[in-house]
Amino acid sequence: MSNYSYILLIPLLPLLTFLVLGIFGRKYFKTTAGFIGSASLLASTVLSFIAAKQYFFVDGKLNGVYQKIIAFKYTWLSFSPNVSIDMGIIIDPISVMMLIVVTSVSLMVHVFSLGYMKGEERFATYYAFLSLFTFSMLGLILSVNIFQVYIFWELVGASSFLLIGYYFSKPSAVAAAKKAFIVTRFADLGFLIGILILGFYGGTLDIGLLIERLTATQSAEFINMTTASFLGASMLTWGLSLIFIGGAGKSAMFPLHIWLPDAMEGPTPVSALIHAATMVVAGVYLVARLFPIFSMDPSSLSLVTYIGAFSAFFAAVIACTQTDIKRVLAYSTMSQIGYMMFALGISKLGGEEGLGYMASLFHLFTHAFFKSLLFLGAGAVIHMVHSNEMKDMGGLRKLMPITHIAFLIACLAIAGIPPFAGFFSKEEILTAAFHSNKLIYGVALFTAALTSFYMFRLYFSIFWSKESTLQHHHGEGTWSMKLPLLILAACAVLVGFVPFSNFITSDGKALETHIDLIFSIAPVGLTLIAISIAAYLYKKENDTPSKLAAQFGILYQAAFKKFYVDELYLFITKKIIFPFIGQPIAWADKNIVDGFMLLLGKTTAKISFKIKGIQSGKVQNYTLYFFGGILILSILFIYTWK
Amino acid sequence: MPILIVSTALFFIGMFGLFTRRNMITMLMAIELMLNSVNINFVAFNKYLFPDKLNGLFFTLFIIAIAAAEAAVAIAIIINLYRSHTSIDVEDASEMKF
Amino acid sequence: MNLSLLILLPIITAMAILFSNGLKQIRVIGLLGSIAQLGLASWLLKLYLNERAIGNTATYLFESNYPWFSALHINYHIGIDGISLAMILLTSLIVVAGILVSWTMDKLSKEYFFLLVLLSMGAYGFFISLDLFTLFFFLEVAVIPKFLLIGIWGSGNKQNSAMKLALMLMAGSALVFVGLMGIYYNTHTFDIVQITQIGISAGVQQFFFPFAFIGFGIFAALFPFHTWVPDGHASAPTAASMFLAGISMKLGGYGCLRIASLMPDAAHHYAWIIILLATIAIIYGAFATMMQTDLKYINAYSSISHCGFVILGIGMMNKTSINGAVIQMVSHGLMTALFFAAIGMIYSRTHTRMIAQLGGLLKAMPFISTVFVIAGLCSLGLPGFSGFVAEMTVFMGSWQNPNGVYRLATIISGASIVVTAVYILRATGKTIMGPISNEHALLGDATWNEKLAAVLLIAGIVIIGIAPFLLNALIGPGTDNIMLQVGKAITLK
Amino acid sequence: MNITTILFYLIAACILGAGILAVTSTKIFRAAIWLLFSLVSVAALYFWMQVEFIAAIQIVVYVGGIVVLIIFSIFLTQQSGKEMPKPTATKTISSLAAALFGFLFTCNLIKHYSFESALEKPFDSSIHTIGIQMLSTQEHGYILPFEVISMLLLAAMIGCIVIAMKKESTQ
Repeated sequence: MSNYSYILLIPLLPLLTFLVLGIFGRKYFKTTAGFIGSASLLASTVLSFIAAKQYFFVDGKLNGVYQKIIAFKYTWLSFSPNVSIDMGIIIDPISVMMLIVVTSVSLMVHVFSLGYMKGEERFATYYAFLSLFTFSMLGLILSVNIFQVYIFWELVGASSFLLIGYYFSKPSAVAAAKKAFIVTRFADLGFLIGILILGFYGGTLDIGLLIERLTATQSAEFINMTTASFLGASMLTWGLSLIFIGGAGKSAMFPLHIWLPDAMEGPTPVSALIHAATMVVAGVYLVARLFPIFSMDPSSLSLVTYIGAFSAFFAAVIACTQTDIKRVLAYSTMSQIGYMMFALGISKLGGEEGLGYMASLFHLFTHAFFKSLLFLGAGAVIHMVHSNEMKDMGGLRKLMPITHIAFLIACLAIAGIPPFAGFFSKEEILTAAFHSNKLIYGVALFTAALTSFYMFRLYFSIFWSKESTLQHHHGEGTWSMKLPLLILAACAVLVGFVPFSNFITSDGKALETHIDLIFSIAPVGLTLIAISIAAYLYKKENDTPSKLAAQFGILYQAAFKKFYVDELYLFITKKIIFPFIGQPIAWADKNIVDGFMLLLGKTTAKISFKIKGIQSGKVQNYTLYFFGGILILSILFIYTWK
Repeated sequence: MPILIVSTALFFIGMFGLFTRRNMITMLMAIELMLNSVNINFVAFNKYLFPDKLNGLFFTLFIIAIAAAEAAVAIAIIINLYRSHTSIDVEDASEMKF
Repeated sequence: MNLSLLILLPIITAMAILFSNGLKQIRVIGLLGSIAQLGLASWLLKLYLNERAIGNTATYLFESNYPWFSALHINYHIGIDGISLAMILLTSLIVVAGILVSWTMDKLSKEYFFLLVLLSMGAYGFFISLDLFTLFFFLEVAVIPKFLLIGIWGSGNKQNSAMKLALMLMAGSALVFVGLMGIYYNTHTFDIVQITQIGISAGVQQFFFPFAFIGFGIFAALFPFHTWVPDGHASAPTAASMFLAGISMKLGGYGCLRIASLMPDAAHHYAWIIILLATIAIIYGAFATMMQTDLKYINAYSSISHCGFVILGIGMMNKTSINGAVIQMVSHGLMTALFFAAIGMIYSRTHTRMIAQLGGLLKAMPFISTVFVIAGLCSLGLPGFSGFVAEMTVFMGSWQNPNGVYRLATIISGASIVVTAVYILRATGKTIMGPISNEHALLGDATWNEKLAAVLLIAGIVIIGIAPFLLNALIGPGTDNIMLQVGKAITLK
Repeated sequence: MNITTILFYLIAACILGAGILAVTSTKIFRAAIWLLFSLVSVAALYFWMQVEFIAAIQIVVYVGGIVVLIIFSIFLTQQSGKEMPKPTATKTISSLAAALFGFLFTCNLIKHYSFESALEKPFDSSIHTIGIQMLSTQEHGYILPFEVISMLLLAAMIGCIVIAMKKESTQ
């Protein structure tokens, strides 16, 4: 058991860069900020690779099961003797895998934005926020205590707010950043209450202890947690589903997905990092981290499955109609995350049924690479064309050869064509779905077809359709933009062959998986058909797509308008919360509560005026009052004092 | 015993006068009435209850003396008031209002 | 170390201010006095810590006791425990920041600084006094300067809001006085230590507790009596609103805590009202803030919502929640002081506090905008700042309360973190981000004194945010002592 | 129903009748005359009670002095002719009610305490005894009040002169 304390360095390096660039960025590191950021990231990537090698190959396995090693633990804030928030680092298959994913993708984004963000005057702050984000994401992965997860969860939300709102002078960017933070914040509320429930009933906040206590069916905590119920569902279901809502908010699942498309306002490398590989995946990671507890409670698992499946299907449908390439990619991310969620949802703990768990994490692993590649490619295209809309792009394959090839590889990977990474992970998910739940399998299949359709629709309309009308174009950007594309393209191809199943499984034991080709004919066949339809529609400039769209009529319009979900949210906030709750309360405060105080003041003034009337200066009144007084006193004394 | 009733009646007549009269002089008269009723009481008590001592009588004597002094001072004030207010109606002299 | 030094020093500074002339001299003396006070407070902290280190477990340390009016058993009994020390540190930090922020106050500067120091002296006295009468005395000393500060140097309809503030605070102290009399009548002593030993009978407690608690509640912006907060803060000058929100609300919170520990039975008996009012304050304050257009009103209403947490923590009557209440007092003090300082800086440059007219200040004044964002994020409850630590402790504490309805109250006050997020982002989005209007573009950034004040407060917030176990260790024994009485009460009932 | 009681009732009727008329008559001069008549009947009551000295004093001081003074002041303020304004209805009713209530209340009290008159002791109210007791210094002596009352009368006299005279000089 070699000492793993050097892992503490991995999150601390980005934090260090954040502090350095944040405080001194503007003055000293005006231009060199990029190199510092990328250098520190490079160091932490190397460290994480070393840690992965050491953990997976050297001493992670103990009689066949991967151990959870707590490298470092320190009580940060103790509420009561056994319930306390303590900061620590946990090394186990999922966290190491995520370490690799986050650090490498973040490195690629850092290198890419060297070229992409060259001209920006707040260059240093951009890198500061980027390293803050990486730090909080790494912290989230390595956390030992649920509250520690919550802490880094909030930090991730805040840094994504800062990054999305980077072009702060654009009001739309500010609104998008606000919306992102508020929606995720709303989900975090569910997460917080989930933690409180688990913490209170489980008696501790430490994840390891919680899993240990809540999975042993005869443990005291488990029994009183399942018996105590509120509005029908047991406390366990409440806790877990609330935590899932927290995760769903961050991973933009169905009800809370509205912030993801708007988050495209931020710079493209940011969306590549945040909305492709890291932040949106945090929800999946959270469910995976607490999976043993989730598996004890079938109802919350079914919630996960159905929300995942529905958002996968829902996003795929909308993606087919979007014209802004970044919005298309955003919805495709949402759909892929939906895949991962329902893969987790349908899986059980233990050997064979744990396939879903392994498949979803494998998909997470591969998806991170090719989705960030797609985003970076889109970034390069936008950098060239200076607009997001598909219409004014086309025929760029000659102008941007490398981006074109990389983009093609990524599209093939995401569509799930055999040699590429996407195929392997999607196959695993489809097999797992096939074994456990036929309905989900059908939906998954159809969404897979839709995915390949909209991906290739995007590909053809960018690189093929009409000849590019661009007069001046300044090449494909420096090597700093091309290099990450190439590396990621390579990963998108190779990563599929990584024997994922014998590293990460639901119970730590290696799992033998085999790709049976017969089973995979159906999905691959469907994807090929979808690709050919897309090619037919979009390869050459023709009006069939608009004709086709007209046929669908209202369905097309609805999908284009994102099924009016945004408008629904806006309606709720603008029409209901502000005028019907905010206004009356503000009014009530000014008039009723304040009014009451002023009323007090006024009444005292009025009373004092009345009393003044008595001093009317008329002698006779005084004598009358005088006599009245005598009379009362005498009656009083005589009758009471007898 | 009936004397007390007479004196109380006189007292309350004087008081009634004091309340209703708007003219200061008539108020003065009312006060005189009240003082007289008090004197009657003193004399009656002294005569019927404590004949051996003469306290009651002395009291009455002193009251009469004081009443005289008081009437004199009151009239001086009234005259002065009359000069400044040209009317001795009690309503007008209400500068001491709020 | 004699604690009266803590009161003597401000008096000396105040006198020195009176005898000096010219703004430069006055503000230098004021600054030196407050820095000396900060030094004294931190030295006191060092002494306190190694006193505790050598195992002196007396509840109150550095006690000194002089008979004041022996006939009425009133004696000048002072001493500190963990909680009051935390409050003293908070006050000294805010005082230094306040004096730094009002560096260019040229209108009647002598009186201005004199009143600021007097206010701080009242607060120091309040926190160290262990005799209810001295506590009340210093409470009164703190009220008068507030009225004058707002009335003379304020803005907007300052006379009206100063009057309202003074009257309501006076009503508060009157109620407190009735409560104290009740206690005195039953225990024939004003000394807190003796009162806890003698203990007050349950019936009397239940009668006098509402008076004292509501009295202090008015200071701590308890729900129905909070209306002085928005007007008072909005029309107060920057330093005064920093003191008002940072210190005077803490007097209320600290007072409520003392009263709850003196009359634990009644605290239990009335716990449900306290919690109900606190939850309303939290949610009501949050929603009301959402609708405000003036920066200072936003911060004032958000202080109501945050002080609601303090009272919620006290109402829940268990160790974690009272711990949370104290941390929330400290963190809210620092946070609102920082927020008001930032607003003051913006106001002194753009001369408008309406968020509609402000925009894109990040370009013109990066430092002030970052301070503004930090203050916003802290009040939002972002981890790494003190707001998070405080709110989470209060939530954990209030969740442990077995009563189901209280759990609902925790959920509702939990929902406030979302509403807080909405109004903070709305404010920051409008003022800091967005396109900058041309006349704001050429405004200058913070001067050295404003930078120092902001850095001081941010340091406080970040230290508590990153290393809460320090503050926890400091106030731990204090809350244990309170829990002792509360525990006794539960068994008693 | 011997002669003294009849006489007593007669005197009482005169006192009360004159009192009421003095208080309610509209012309001020007539009111003064009724007051005179009422004071005289009070003196008669004293005579009936055989306290001649007091009766004499009453006539001399009250009737001779105070009423004359009042009439004198009426003339000074040329009031006699004018009709005095009728008091407002509310005031009369309320003060009438107050007076009646007071009267009934006190009568109730009187009935309550039965005053048994100790007739057996001789009642010697001759001037001789009054004179001796007025100036004696032993027990029951009234020398001190006598001196004080003289001081008071002196002060009253000076006061009146000052008030009345000051006006003259400034006019």
